[in-house]
Amino acid sequence: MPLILPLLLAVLLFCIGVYGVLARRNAITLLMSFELMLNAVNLNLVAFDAWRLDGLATGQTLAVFVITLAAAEIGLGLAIVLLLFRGHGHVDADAARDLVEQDATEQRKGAAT
Amino acid sequence: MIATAWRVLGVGFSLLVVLTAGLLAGAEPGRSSFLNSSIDGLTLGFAVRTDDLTVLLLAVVGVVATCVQVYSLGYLHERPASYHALVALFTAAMVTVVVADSLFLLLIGWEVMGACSYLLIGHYWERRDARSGAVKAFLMTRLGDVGFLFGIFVLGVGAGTFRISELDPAELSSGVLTTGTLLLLVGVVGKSAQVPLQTWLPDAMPGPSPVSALIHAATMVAAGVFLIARLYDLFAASATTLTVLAIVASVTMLFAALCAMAAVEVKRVLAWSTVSQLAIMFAGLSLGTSDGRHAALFHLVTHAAFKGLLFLCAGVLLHQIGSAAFVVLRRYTRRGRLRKALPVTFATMTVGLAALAGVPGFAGFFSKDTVVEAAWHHAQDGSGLGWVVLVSVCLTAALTAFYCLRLWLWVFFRTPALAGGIGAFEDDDPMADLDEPDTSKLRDAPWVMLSPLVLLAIASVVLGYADGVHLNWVVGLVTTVLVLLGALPAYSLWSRGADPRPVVLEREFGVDPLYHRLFAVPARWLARLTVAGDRDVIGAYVRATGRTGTLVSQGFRRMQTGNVQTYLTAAVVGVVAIAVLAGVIGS
Amino acid sequence: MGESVTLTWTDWQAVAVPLALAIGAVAVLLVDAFWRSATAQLRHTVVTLLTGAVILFGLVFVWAQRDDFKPAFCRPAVEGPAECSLVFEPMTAGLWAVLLIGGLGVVGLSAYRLLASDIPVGEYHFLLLSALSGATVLAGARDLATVVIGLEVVSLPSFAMVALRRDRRGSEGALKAFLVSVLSTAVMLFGISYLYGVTGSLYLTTIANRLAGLDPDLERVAFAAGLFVIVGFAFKIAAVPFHAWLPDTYVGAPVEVTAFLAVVSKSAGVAGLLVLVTTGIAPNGSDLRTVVAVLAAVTMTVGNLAALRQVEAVRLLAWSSIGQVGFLLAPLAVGDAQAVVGYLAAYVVVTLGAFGSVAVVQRHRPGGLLTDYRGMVRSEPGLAVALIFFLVVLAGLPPGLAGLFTKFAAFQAVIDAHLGWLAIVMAINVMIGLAVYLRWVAELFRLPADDPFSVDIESPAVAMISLCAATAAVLSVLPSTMFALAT
Amino acid sequence: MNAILLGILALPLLAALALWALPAAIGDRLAALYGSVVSGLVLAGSLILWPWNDGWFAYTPDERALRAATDVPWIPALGVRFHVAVDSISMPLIVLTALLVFLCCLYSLRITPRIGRTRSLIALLLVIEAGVIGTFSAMDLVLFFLCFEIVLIPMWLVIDIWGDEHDPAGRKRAATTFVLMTVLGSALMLLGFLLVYRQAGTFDIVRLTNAPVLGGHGIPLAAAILIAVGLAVKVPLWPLHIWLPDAHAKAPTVGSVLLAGVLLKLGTYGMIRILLPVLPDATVTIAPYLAGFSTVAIIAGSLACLAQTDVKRLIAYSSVGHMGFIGLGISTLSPAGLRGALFANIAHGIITGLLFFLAGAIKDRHDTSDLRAIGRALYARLPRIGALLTFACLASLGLPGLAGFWGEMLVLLGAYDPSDLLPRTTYLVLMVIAGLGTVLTAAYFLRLVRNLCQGDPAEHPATAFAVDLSRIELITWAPLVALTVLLGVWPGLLLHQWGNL
Repeated sequence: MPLILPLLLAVLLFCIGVYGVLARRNAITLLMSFELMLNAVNLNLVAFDAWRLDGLATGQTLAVFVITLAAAEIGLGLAIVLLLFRGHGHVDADAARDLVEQDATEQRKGAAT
Repeated sequence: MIATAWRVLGVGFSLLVVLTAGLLAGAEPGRSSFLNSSIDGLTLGFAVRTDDLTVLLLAVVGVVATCVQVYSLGYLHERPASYHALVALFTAAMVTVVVADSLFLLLIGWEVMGACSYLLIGHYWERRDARSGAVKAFLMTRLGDVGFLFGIFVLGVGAGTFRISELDPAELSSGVLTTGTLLLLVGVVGKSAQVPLQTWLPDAMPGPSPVSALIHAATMVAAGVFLIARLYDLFAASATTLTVLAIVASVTMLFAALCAMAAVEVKRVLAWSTVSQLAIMFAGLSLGTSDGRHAALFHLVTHAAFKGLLFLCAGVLLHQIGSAAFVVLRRYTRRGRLRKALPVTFATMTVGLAALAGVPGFAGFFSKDTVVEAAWHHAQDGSGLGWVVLVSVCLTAALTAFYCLRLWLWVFFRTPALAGGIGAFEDDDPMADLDEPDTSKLRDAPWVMLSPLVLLAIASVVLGYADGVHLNWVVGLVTTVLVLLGALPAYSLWSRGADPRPVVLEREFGVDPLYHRLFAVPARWLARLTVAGDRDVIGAYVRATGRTGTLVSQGFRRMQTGNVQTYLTAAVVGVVAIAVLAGVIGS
Repeated sequence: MGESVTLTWTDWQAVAVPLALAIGAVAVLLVDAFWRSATAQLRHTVVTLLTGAVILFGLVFVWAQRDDFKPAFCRPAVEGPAECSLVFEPMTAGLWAVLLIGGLGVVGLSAYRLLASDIPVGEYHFLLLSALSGATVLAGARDLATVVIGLEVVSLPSFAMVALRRDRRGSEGALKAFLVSVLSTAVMLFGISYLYGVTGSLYLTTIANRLAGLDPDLERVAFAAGLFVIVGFAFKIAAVPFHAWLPDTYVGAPVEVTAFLAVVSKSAGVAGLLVLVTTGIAPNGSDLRTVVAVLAAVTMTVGNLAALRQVEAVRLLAWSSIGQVGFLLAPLAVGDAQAVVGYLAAYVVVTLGAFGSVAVVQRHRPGGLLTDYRGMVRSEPGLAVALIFFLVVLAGLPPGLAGLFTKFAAFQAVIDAHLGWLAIVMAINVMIGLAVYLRWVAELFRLPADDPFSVDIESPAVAMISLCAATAAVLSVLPSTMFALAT
Repeated sequence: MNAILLGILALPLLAALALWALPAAIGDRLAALYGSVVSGLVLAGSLILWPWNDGWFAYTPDERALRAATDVPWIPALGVRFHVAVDSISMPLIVLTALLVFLCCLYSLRITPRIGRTRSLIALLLVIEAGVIGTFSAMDLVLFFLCFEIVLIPMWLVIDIWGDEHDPAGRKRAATTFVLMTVLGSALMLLGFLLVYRQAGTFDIVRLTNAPVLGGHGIPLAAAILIAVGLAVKVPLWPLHIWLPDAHAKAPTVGSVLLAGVLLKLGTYGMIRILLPVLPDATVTIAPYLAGFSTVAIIAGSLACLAQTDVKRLIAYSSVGHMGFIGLGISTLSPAGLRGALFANIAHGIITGLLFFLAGAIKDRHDTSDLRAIGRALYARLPRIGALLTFACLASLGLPGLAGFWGEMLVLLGAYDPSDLLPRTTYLVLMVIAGLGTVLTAAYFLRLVRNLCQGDPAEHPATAFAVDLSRIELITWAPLVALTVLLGVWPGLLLHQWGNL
């Protein structure tokens, strides 16, 4: 199989992942999009490994690492999303805006009271 | 208490100057230098010298200063401490100029005089005209002094020394000599109020009269004459400078005499006459001969006596009457009171005016004749310059006689034709609607003021014979005729009660407004422009920087929407942007 | 097929510190979990002491070995020198020292009565030590796999710490940091995959060697891949334009955690980037360095400008820390490790101090506005003087010579690398930065204040802030100590 | 000897720290007394240190002129040494600094800003003193830069806290503009230093002077421009002067005195100490531009003064003009011009110090420095202060016989005969323009005297609290007046110092 095909697929996957991250609001969907991106990376790594006939199988090794890493990230991500849901009652990433700086005048009012 | 101390100090100092002159008279010329420091081979420091010129000027300064100090005891009642101190400082500055052998020491005296004259002219700082006159005096002389300073640079650097006694015209290239002396001449013109820097002197009249006497007789304006006499070798070696000097002097003497003819205030007439008389001295100096120098110095001395006298007399008028304007004086004169109430003043002033006009027998006659004679000799040697000087001095002699007689008659004598009227000055009578002045209390000044008058009056006669009488009868005759020619119209106009004053003369040729429009107004505009430029251009950049910072900062705060997906989008866009940028850098 | 990698005593020595931190982390967790009988104060104190001891051990270890060169997990390379996964060398020692000092400072700021009471102590310290462990690994890493692992081990605990309070603000802050970080990791990994593809290795030295002799067609790919890796780190250290998460997260997290983020997490990112730039993907003269320089210029300018009008203390510090990162990136862009480590050292100490002071005030005035600090120079002179000193060090003006000389070193590095334009941008930013900090200093000096801040400051806080101030003062008088960290 | 120098560097700093350690409750008077004693000691030390007749070390063999040298490594990693020493270029400025700080402390015994907090004010003055003396004695570029910056924050605080109490926003803005512009300038200057380091491999001024960075273009030129711009902000040279009028006008009296009397000299001193000897060729390249800007500063400063309505602003703007003269003198690169610049540094410090003291006194008595609000006829209301003001104005406008003259005269002489490497015609033109500038200077000072001191007293009756010259004012101003006269009649006193220049 020519190298270009898995690479193209990986790029496609990565771009879908990026699109998902930017376009979807649901935090869970976002996490899934990240999964897509990381898997694109894995695909790349394995493809390059195979292409290079790497004696150390570095690519595959790193791919395994990335899978583990993704698991850890998703685990933590889900925990945070749960926390968000508990606090806000929803899991919309773009609706969590408590921390945005209040308008200066409001703050001054707040300071006065 | 303090005032008394300063009075004593002032008089004492002037007497000391006289005493020094007396002690130095006939002594061997000497020089010494002190407080030197060397810069790049040039010695910067102080040096003094004593020689005949020094002694002569010291004597003149001392005597006039003593007269002024004594006179002021009676004349001045406001703020005497600062006044006497400043007059003493003024005298000291002139003494510094006179004894200086270092150009810098001379410059110190030269400019300190300017500062003192500024402060003394502004002695009555409550008065608007005194304030502006003082400022004008300082600024115009300062303008000249800048040229003077540059002249010092040119000569000093050219000759490698700032010692006057070491400046040798033979060692200087003609370019340096001409540039240097011309630049010095700028300072002289400013200080001695010659054309074109003449306007400050008449405007300096609001100062106390004794100060005017001091300025006009011995210090300040005389310093210019002294300077050229001191550096006469240098000036004489530069034909260009002499030509310029002669032209300046000729123009000035006629210009000032014409202005004096139309002035309606005693002190202003006298001020213009000073300008004119100084020009006569400069004319003598411009001949470039030792005769000319001698004549100029002779005239300087006699002029010191009679001009000092005249100003002190004017001071008496001011002191006793409160004004020296013709129109005010006429209020007294038309009753015939003035002459009778102020006999000593009248007499001494008559002497002074006679000397000024060059009436034969008085000092001014002899000294002016010496100048004419020197010019005549020079002209006969085939010098065009001599002719110019000769003609202009002769013309000036006639004009001088005119305005002297005009002053004398209008101030002191009733005009039969007017039958007791005020006459031609009514138009600008500030007290026209007042009652007649009470003339009964009018009397002559106290003797502390009158004694200097008497002394100077004597000097105004005697000094003419001090140099030994060697009268050239032809010249004497010619000038006498000229004096008569000048005097006759004055008499006839007076006797008819008329005083035609051409507008152009009355406005003094419009020089003052012209200067105002040429220099003061643009300076004010430029000043506003600079301030506006600082505020609206340079400052605007600074403010705009600050405001931009604030705006950008606010912008960044706005961009902080709180929406994490905006952040992510921005980041991805950032990646792309950096990739593009890197592509640009890479290619 | 290369020879098998065997562990030697040197390997153990090189990883001793990360290992100790990791073991310590577990120990702390265990102590907290199974020793429920003790009072909260005792437990907290023991945990703090334990954590501190572990970090101190690391510091002593680093100090003892500071001049050594200890490569670990090496194998002979096909070409060139041996390939190692983790190297302890003077630069590593300097970075570790900075990281550990930062960690120790955060532990100090989290002592009993200082740490918010709703934060579980054991987990907090466990996470802290884990992150430190990851940070040290990252600073010593010499292959990309280790870099990735190290980075993740730093990052994931940090997010957990942000959310540890389990409130709305914490979760939101954590979410933002998390999402941006994951995206950055993905981008970085994507870059790494290509880097691996074109060079066939993950070892930084080998990559550097092979990049030099690369097929021109692949050079563009390698460049793009390197760019992606750097961008991944740019997210981590919040370089503009990947910075937007930072202010929100800083404000959302408890102040101690914010201090941790600003000190340890950020230093770790800088350390990783430094390792990457100096030893691997961006050799001298590489266009990637120019990219980093551009990032530096943009970061410091935006950070300082945005900080200019902030009215909240933490947010101001957040933005200013972005500006500081810009200054850090400048010597980093020219590969001057000494200047970077020195800068980092001063930055860590005074940032700790500043956050410590802010924590004290914030505990009593939750509003966190700059106006809360009004008149403090009279009402709380000690704290005010310390805070002023920290701010002045951050601004880089006397008497904060530590900051001045680190900025100086940064300038020197940039000038030596002929990056005149960057130097000019830095000069302008020195001015903007000063404007930022002076606003705060002015508040401290303003008298009279209506309601001056005056409280009984907790003694651990006093100790910590004094320690930071003293350290900063020592660094100011003897700036060479900072630069001796990495020679 | 070097112990004394280190002493006068350390003493004010330590004393300031000690003063802050004292409780805030100690009386204002006590704090001022403390400050007077400390600064008096510094003054005494600096007088002991004064080397006679040794000249500038750049022009003397074997560095004989360098005295009280301390040279120890400080930051080897950066090539920075702690190298301080004095020669006769720096010594008069150090003494001037010590004197002015001493007088300011003495003045504060009785007269302090209305805001109070004298303890902190005194401490800040001492810090400023240490920084300035450090700058004048630093023989290492980095140390110079460092001391240059030490002054900034204290001065910023002095303006920001004790400035004009009627205009809090204005004083804040003035202080910030001052500090930000100076910081930007000094950062640029630092870049120049680093370029020098890159070329020469050392920051040591002595070594750099003996082995200068040659070449008039490329990197040395860039370094010279950066250094010149950095210093020009401080001088301040037109058009970088914009911070100055506000800062001076809003600062409290002692702040203005130090700002004008001492801080501005840091810039010109730096030019003489660093620019000329270290980058000689590049300096020749930029000198005509420097001269041009200086001349513009003379004219622009004077013209701006003509239109000012605030006495403190006017005096501040006059500094722009005077510092322009100094810049012109430096840019002539001739012995006369340089000495003129050095002399004018001192003279301007003394005279403008006096002027700001007077302006402060007038402002305190009228609660405003606006000429229109103060009214005229000061001679009638406050005759002694009016007379002193007139004296100071005359001195400042360069009246021969007073200190202000010699510096400007030598500067013009230098411009008449500049270094052979420079275009003489350009300098002649500049000399003439600068000469006209002296007339403008006279014009605005006379305008000030006319609008402030003179006038009809009936229109401007005395205010009830107007007290003429108080004793403390007399004591603090008398040394300045005396020095003005002394240096005016005996310029050799200072000129001798620079014997071999």
